[in-house]
Amino acid sequence: MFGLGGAPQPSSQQKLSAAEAELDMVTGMFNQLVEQCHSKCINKDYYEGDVNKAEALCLDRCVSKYFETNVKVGEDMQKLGQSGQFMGRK
Amino acid sequence: MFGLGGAPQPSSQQKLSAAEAELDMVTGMFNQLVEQCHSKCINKDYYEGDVNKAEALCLDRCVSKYFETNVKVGEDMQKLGQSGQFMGRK
Amino acid sequence: MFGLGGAPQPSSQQKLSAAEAELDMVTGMFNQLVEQCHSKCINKDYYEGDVNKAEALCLDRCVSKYFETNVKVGEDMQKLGQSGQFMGRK
Amino acid sequence: MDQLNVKEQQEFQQIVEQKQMKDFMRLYSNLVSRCFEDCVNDFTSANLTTKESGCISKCSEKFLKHSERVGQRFQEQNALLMQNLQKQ
Amino acid sequence: MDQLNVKEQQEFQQIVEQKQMKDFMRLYSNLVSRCFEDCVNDFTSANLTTKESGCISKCSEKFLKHSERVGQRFQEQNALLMQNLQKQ
Amino acid sequence: MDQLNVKEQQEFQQIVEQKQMKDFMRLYSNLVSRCFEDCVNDFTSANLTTKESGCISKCSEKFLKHSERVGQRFQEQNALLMQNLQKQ
Repeated sequence: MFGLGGAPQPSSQQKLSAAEAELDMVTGMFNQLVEQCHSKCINKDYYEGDVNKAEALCLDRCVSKYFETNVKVGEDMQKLGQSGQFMGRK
Repeated sequence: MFGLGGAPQPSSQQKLSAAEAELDMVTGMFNQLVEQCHSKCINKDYYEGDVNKAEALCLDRCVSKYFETNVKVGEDMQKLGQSGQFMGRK
Repeated sequence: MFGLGGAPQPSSQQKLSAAEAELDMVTGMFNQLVEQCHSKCINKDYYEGDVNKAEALCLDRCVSKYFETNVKVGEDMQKLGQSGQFMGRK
Repeated sequence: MDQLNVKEQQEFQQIVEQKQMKDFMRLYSNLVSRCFEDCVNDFTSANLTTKESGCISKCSEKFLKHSERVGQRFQEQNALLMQNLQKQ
Repeated sequence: MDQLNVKEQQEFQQIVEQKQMKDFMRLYSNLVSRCFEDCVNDFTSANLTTKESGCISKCSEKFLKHSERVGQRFQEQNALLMQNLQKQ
Repeated sequence: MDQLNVKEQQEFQQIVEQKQMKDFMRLYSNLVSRCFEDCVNDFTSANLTTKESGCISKCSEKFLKHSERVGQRFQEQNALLMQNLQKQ
């Protein structure tokens, strides 16, 4: 999803591991998105089983802003890495 | 636990994977139950190391209600699936 | 980390599994430490991108107290195990 | 993602299927936990009250519809993101 | 669950044992995290106070007794559920 | 930890590298989730406001610096703990 991957001739095992890690990240991101937008947009009184119009509109914007946040965090991390301000966690 | 499984002649690997997934689900459910009932029933002032009588009674009912909730959610999901109101997540 | 391991002649697979479980525990503990000390010490108004002096001091003490808690919980569990007050979860 | 050959794609497909089973189980048990948390707060009896039972039904229906909608938007945004990455 | 043959049962038993080790470690680190969260709130020194230390002991003892009781009820309810499923 | 021989150490190194990739991805998506939670609360438009955008930058920078500091202290304390265990 973010152009990960790298060594010139990776083995089958490495490619599968990378693909699996990528799938896990996309799934993980989706799950966090579902949680965050539920907590930001959904009324927890449960008068109704439907997602109402106001909630639906909020959800659409929530997903859009979440993706923008995702891209922004990626850009910020790159800048921090290049500026040498952050040395890497390990 | 919920009668999962399926294809007529599954391989050893598939059967083990299914058994492992089932074990993970039961364990996961137990862990969530422990969390939920702790947050609903246990006084966090920690005057004492014992679970007192009121807490113990609350815990017993909490587990019972959690199982009932589990069965109810399963039934509701089946109904929603059959009525075609919910299309499946993927 | 806590002197786990055991059977006289473990197989390669068992040794790797144990080492992996140990790594997972240390990583898991580190992640929980990061969460806990963030919630105890870091101001979430985000006026600044830096960790200020008061926050840094709080973090250092937080890590120290977390390790002390870790050791204490280990000792308490051993005492409870020996006194037979707690039968083991499984 | 590095390109996978046919054999690798098949193996990957198996991994995906195993994960989908786990995902479904996770969805299910999270649904139970979430709706229990939001709807059940009376421990004077060992059985669900009518009110709690109704709340649980609406809670799970609403969560499923919620995650369906979020899933649709997620796919759209993901497709957009992929397009933009390929233009670069 | 599909029926497992003897060899499969042995393999499954190994998986179960590995998971139990992980479960124990998870229990342990969750206990540390939970009791730290509930008991430690004073960061004017780098060592636990007597009060915090006592709170941590009671917190972990109580959580272990709590999860033991929940575990007993869980097994009872699970057995009941299995019986009901087999009657159907 | 039981002693690992050279071959086992190599296998273990591979496991460690795979986990580091996963750890990085987890850090990344947790950063997104945390900063979204703390900074984004206005859903009258589909785009981030200037204020939200600034908040997100500071939030991620601060979290990375925070976890770097915690990591340093963690290693020091861990080394101390290991020394004490070996003395016993």
